[in-house]
Amino acid sequence: MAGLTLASPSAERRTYSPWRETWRRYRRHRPATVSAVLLLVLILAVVLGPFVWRVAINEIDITAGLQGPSLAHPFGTDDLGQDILARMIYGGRISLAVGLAAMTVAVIVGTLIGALAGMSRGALGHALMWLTDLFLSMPQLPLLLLLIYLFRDGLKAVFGPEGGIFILIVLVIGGLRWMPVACLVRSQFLSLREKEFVEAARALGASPVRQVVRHILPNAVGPVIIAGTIDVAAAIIAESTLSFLGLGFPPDTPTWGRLLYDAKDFLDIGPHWALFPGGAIFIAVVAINFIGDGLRDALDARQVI
Amino acid sequence: MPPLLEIKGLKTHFATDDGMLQAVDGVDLTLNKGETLCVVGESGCGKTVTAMSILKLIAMPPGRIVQGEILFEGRDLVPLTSSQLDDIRAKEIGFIFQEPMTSLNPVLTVGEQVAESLRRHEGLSNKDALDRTVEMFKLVQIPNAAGRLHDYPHQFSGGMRQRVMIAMALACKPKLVIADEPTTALDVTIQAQILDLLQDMKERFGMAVMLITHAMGVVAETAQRVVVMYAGKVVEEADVDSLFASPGHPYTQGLIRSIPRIDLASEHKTRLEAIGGTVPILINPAPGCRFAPRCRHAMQICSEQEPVLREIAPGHRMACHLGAAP
Amino acid sequence: MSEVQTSEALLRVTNLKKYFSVKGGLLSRELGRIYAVDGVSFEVKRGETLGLVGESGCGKSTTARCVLRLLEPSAGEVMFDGQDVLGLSGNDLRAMRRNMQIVFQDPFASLNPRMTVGAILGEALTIHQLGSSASEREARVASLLVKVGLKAEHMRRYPHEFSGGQRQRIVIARALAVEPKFIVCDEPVSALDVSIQAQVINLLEDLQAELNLTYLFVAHDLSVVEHISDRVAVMYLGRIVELASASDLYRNPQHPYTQALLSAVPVPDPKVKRKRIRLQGDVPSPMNPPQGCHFHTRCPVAEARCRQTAPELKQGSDGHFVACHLA
Amino acid sequence: MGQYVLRRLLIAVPSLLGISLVLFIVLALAPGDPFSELATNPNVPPEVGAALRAKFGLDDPIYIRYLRWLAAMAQGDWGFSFVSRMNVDTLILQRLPTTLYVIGSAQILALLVAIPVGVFAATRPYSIFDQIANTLAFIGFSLPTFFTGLLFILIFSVTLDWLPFVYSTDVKGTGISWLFGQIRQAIMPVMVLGLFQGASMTRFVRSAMLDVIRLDYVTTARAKGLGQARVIVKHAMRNAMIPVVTLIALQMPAIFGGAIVTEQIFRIPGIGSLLISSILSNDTPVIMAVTFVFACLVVFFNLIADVLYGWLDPRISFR
Amino acid sequence: QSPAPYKPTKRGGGGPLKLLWWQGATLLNPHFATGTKDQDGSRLFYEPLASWDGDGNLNPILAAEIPSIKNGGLAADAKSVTWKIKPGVKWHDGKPLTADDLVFTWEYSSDPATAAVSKGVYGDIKVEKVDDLTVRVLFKAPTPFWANAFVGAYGCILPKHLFAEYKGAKSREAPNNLKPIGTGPYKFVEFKPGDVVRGEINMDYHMPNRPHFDTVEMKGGGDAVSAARAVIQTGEYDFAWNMQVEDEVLLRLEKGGKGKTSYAVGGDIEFIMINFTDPNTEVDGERSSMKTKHPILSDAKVRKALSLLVDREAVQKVIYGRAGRITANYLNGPAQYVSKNTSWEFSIEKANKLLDEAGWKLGADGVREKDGKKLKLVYQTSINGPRQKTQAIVKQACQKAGIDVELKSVVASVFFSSDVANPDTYSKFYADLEMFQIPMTQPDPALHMRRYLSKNVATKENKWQGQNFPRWVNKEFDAAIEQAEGEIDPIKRASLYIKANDIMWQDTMVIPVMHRLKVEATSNSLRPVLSGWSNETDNIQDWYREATG
Ligand SMILES: Nc1ncnc2c1ncn2[C@@H]1O[C@H](COP(=O)(O)OP(=O)(O)OP(=O)(O)O)[C@@H](O)[C@H]1O
Ligand SMILES: Nc1ncnc2c1ncn2[C@@H]1O[C@H](COP(=O)(O)OP(=O)(O)OP(=O)(O)O)[C@@H](O)[C@H]1O
Ligand SMILES: [Mg+2]
Ligand SMILES: [Mg+2]
Repeated sequence: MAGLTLASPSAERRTYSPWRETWRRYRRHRPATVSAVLLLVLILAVVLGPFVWRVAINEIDITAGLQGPSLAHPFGTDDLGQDILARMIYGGRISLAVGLAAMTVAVIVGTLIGALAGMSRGALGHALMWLTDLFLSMPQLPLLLLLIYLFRDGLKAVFGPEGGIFILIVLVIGGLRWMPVACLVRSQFLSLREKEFVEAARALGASPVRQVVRHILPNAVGPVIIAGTIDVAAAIIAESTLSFLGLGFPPDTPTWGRLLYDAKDFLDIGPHWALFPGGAIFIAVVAINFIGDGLRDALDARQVI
Repeated sequence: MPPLLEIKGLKTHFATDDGMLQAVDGVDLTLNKGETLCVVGESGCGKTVTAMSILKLIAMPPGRIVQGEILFEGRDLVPLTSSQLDDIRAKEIGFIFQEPMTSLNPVLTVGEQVAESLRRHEGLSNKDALDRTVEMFKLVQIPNAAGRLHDYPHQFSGGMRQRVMIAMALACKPKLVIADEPTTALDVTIQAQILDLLQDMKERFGMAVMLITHAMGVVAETAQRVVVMYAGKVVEEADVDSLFASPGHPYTQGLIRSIPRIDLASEHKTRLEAIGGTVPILINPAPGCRFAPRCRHAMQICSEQEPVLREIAPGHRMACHLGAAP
Repeated sequence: MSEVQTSEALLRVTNLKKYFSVKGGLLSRELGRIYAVDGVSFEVKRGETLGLVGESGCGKSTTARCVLRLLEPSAGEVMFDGQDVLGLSGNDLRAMRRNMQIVFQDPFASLNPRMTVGAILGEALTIHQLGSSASEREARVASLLVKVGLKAEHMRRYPHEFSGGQRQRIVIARALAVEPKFIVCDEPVSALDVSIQAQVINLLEDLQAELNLTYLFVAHDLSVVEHISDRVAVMYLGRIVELASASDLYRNPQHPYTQALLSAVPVPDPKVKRKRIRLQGDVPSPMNPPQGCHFHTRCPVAEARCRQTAPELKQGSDGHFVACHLA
Repeated sequence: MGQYVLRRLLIAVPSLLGISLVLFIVLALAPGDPFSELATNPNVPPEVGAALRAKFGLDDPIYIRYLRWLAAMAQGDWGFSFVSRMNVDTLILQRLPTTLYVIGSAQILALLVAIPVGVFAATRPYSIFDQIANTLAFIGFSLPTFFTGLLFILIFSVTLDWLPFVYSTDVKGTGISWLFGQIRQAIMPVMVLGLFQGASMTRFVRSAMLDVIRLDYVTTARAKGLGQARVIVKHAMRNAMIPVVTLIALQMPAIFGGAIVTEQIFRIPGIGSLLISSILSNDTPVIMAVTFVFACLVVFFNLIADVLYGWLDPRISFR
Repeated sequence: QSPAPYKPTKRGGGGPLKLLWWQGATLLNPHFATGTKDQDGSRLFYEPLASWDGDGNLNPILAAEIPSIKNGGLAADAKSVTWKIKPGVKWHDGKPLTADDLVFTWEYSSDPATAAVSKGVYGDIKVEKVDDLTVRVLFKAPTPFWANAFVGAYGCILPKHLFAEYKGAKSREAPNNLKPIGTGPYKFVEFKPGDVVRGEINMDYHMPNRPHFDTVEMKGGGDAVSAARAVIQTGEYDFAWNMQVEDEVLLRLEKGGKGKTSYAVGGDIEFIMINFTDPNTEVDGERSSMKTKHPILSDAKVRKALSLLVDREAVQKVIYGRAGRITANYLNGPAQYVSKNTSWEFSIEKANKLLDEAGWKLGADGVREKDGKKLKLVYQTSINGPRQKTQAIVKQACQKAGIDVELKSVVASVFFSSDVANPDTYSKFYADLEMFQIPMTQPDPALHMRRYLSKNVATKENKWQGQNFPRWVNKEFDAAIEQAEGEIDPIKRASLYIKANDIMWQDTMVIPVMHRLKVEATSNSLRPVLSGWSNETDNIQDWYREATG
């Protein structure tokens, strides 16, 4: 009707949805792609490992203590002769689950608080930002130590020795890491809510919930995902540091950090004992960080919005 | 006497994720001493890249001058290294950028930003350089010049910032000033001030000006000669009067006719003549004339063979198959 | 001001004010105010296009947003189709929104990059429950796209796959989706290239004719405003200084600011040599606008009284309003 | 400027109050008994522990204890260590300089590594150097400090026998040899902390530089013929430092966390190791004071960051 | 164990002595010392009248001689002891040491307001001055073990002229709490709580040719393994305290050759305690109440079976090594008190048999059950590497015998705390089994054994301050102990304690696991004088360095 025929957009070039576009860009980040595969392998190993490697994690054989890698014990044994591979498979589930769950907690809490602060213009927003600042200045490691000290037994009573401490560690690590996410989400919200497409939705009569859910959140997830990956890595390190300071999982729960802690005195006698869990932590953390880096490139706001 | 600046067959390409982007793909132009040359064209057609290529100010990588010569006073600048070019930058060729907001360093005082170039090229002491800066500020009509020396860019309005930019570009009295859309970001009343000022300066210093713009109005008011670019190529070149009087290329014609004209306001309103379609993407462009898909007069040959610049009248050149001898 | 009112006015804005407070310091005290819109009155008649021009920061967009209640005005009255817009809330406001839509300047920021064109257009229909079924809504979206010169299959594409001009068409389609009577166009072509600009202007004109739309057309480019508008209002620093029919205004500008503005517009014809009125200095900050007539600091003909009292917007001959002591 | 700092300090007060309240409550709820060590000793009659509990008012309600703490704090009384039976402030003041020395040196090392490497990498994005620096940075902050600490000890102390791994407060000798001793014993902890910090900082610097380098004013500077080095140092770096300062300030709590671990490993008599030992011996007043000092330090460094920010960026006015 | 004779022929000249304590001293008043680390630090400066040597004999320090019946020091009725002080001893500030200082020390410590940790030692006695260099300690009842006050760790004497004003409630304000002035071989130089204690040679020391070292430094912090490394592997330090480290690690470190480990035998016992009351039933707000009986463990057969399931050999081999001796006795020293009537064994078969006899039948899931109840036990201990490993070893054997053991480990500071509000303390014992170590702080069994008297049961009533955590009541045992405590004849007294120990063994009321030795790391050239009956620094004046390491 406008009396015009237009060439179809962007000629014949095949283009994709923003997410596929992101994936396409992500795949070009070599280390990130390799890391994603590595992490997947790690996850598969700890999930499926027990079906393949059927050695009990607490089978003591003191005659076979501190043996290096062999066919019977591919990762060697610890001083009680327990199979390190089996323990690592078991502990890896916990370590990785801690990372993922703590990240989930941090992201959910952070997004909620950030979104609330970003959408409200009044006292609530100020109060939430003050709270965020307060938590940012909180000395975290000491608090982490104290909280775990404080609540572990109560939760243990309710959820069992492993479940309780898992929930606690996840909540505490996640609960002390939401602030960056909240800041990020808030600043995203502050800028996005003034964006013209949000204003257009408002002009169309979209409710605030709709504006947030359909327009603001989907555009804010990119940075949140990146922050989330960093949180996974940080939580894994935090858990191992806690174990290292003797305050993590119960001694008979062989998380990677715990294994490392147990092995630290045997570094020069049985280096394999520390090397494998240490290496696993390292690989997981590097991989996750690289994935975050790849996502950052792929989701770079400048290129999408 | 050789022209001040002569660009021959310049090709500047950018490596992008999707392939080679041929931002500038064969640009020829000449600029004589003391002349004002306007470069017009749509956004993204390569005006800035052409200008930046002269002093190798494009990001390299991803950018690369693939081919061509840039003769400044007969000397080819293309093979020079960045540090060799440093002696020409600002000293021989001054630059004024499009966005006065972002083109000044926000954390340095404006005085320092002008003075550092004087210290570098004129070997002045700090004090002398600042004195000269005050002079320049007065020249570009910054009120209370001496007092504002130690102010930061954010304390200036857009128009004042552009004056600082002009002072900076002219500080070393270059032979050529390249002004890349110096008024696009400004309001009309301020735009008029800045254009007047530029004209003023040009006359005072007797330098040549290469003015990049996309506003035909600005071209008509300031240029002596005009180069029209489309999709990385020069499509037409003429002196300003003949270009407006008899635009040859269909793109130039469309460009002139698609703008509403205020001076004709009293006459009955006509429908604007729009150029349909959109600007082509410069990665692996289709063969033939790049304007062909949007051209009203497109012929078979247009999508097969690339037209070359040819003279259609003295001093008027154009790249179009239309009216060319078969 | 009573003369301004006519029965055919679709929109009437009276003495609209919008201040932004600048906060800072401990306990975020109010440090100052930006007088973005400082008492603006105008009306838009059914089926006409009112142009609103002025320099950057003079309050054009703020006025437009206040009219749509995308911003809450600090004072004033906005009547749309006999209804007090500022008094509405909840569902009434939503219903009102069906009648008024907006097209923004930046086609790249106006479309949610994570929604397909179909979803963007469909959302408007969903919110106002237009179209009973999904397939019906899809059909409507398709026809909207065709109406603005795109193709139905573009529905499944994402905004980043379109050029600026095409995006602006999608934005217009979105505004049209709810079948409004009135569209605010906030610099709809400023971000577009000249060649594309004409396409969009033509489209807007065609749509107006076909759908009997009313436009408030905001721009800083006088030639564009002159081209598209029936009447034009000139704003300076939060106030309207002159309002007249387009041809009248260009032929016979009364306010010194309008005169300077017009003379500053470059004309794309080297043969036309005009005398330019050069304005001195910059626009003052809206944080502390000058006393009296806001323009007196730059006015070539200012007198003492201009510094003291602000001139009223007074009607001259046949609907030509000027706010100047000297006019 | 002075007013600005004052205002920032005033804003910090409610935050610190909030933090102290949270910490106090957590501590009050924490299990354990500061006099537990007495309990294991059959020689010590249980009444002694009970008498001490009563003496230190451990059986009062929380809010009374908090108010008492607050009142004492306001008068400059940091409390009394149950375990050392001495004033907490003496205890902390003895150790604070060491912590600041180690953290400070580590931070300087981190900056010395991060700024040149980050800047250089950013000027040549995706070059070999950039990729190597990037990969190393990733590895650097993916290795937990406790692990690197142990490795360093094994390599440099045990195997090579180059460096001592027990940090001694007073180093023998005078003049140069004293200085040498101080530096020698700080090398490992400072490296562990500094490289960990430096790794993430390198990433900050690099990305901030990348953001700045493509800005228009850098092109302007190049158009002035100033030369690459000058353009980078004078025009790009200062602007790139602006976001980096904020990011480093945000990292402060993590830096102190890392310091706790390193102090523990290398027996550095800083407030971090004091914290761990007081947590283990349930010395509540000391835990409270040390965590609070950490919070104050974080707030203080944030303040410094704010001031720095304002100094780097003239657009921020100290109004 | 007999120490080499002291070789140095002159005072000083030994250079610095560098000691590494992985827990640094936090205070330097011996009467406030919360742990041996503090006692060790104070002991560099303060001295008692006498200290214990490796064989459990007294060794005079400030005493002119050790009281005996022969020299008239010991009263025949065992109700008093008279100490003679070495003449001419001077405090570090030059003031002479007199009987007044001893009397004051007693007053100071026994004042409840002082809240001294040594109150247990001085609270029930009286000290009177006989003359300037003689004091008499008076007991309420005949006391066969008279060498408690003024001996060993709590025996350190404070200078009256510096502490007189700071007795009782004001005790915490004494400036000399942090700047000790004693009579010891080293004079105070510097103290940083938890970090370092530094001293320099006392040139006026009252023993000839002593001390050997010019300065002493006691550095604190870190962990045991790295402390061992610093002494044995890198030689940065001369001596490290209390190497609670797997023996394997120590053996490996010793290959480095710069140092070695030394051991001192005392009476410390690592054992598993059995709960005789029911931890899962609450009576009057108290679990493990005396009104209940443990549903499983009150059966002696089950207790015997458990004892059979503790693979002590494995525990020693993998965990304690040279630092532990397998034992079936609760009382392990001094030699005259050690029972030879007991034995231990590890046998899953026998345990199975006993359990079968007790009526616990193997269930389908491999766990025994009786009357529909599973044989499931909670086994708690403090968090500590060797303990968790022991737990793992015991748990595995129990599993093989059809006992389901749930391991629980509690942070040490909670486990050993006297916090009434906390359910996880060892004195509450809300578990079926718990394992820890009881140190024997003096070479006399009285304190060690009387814990298990019926009257010492830990209950809610006494705020769990009773020391009989198993809530074990045995008339025969009570009688034996009570008789022993009034017995002056050492031979008869010893046989009564052996009898008491045997009763404990027969009833399997505790399961002794390991008789633990003190383990220290020393550089090759250092000649420390160590004793299992005293703290590491109790004989510091006799330490020296052999010229050729
Ligand atoms: N650093 C770069 N990397 C990749 N592509 C680039 C780069 N710089 C410019 N280009 C591309 O080169 C083309 C020409 O850009 P140029 O800036 O010269 O256009 P222009 O004519 O100056 O447009 P405008 O009027 O918008 O300033 C554009 O398509 C642009 O996207
Ligand atoms: N949300 C806001 N908070 C504070 N000040 C604002 C806000 N929005 C606009 N302003 C100020 O109000 C004044 C008018 O702004 P407005 O956007 O209406 O101008 P405009 O005429 O549309 O300018 P332009 O041509 O640049 O779009 C400006 O000085 C602007 O800085
Ligand atoms: Mg450009
Ligand atoms: Mg606007």
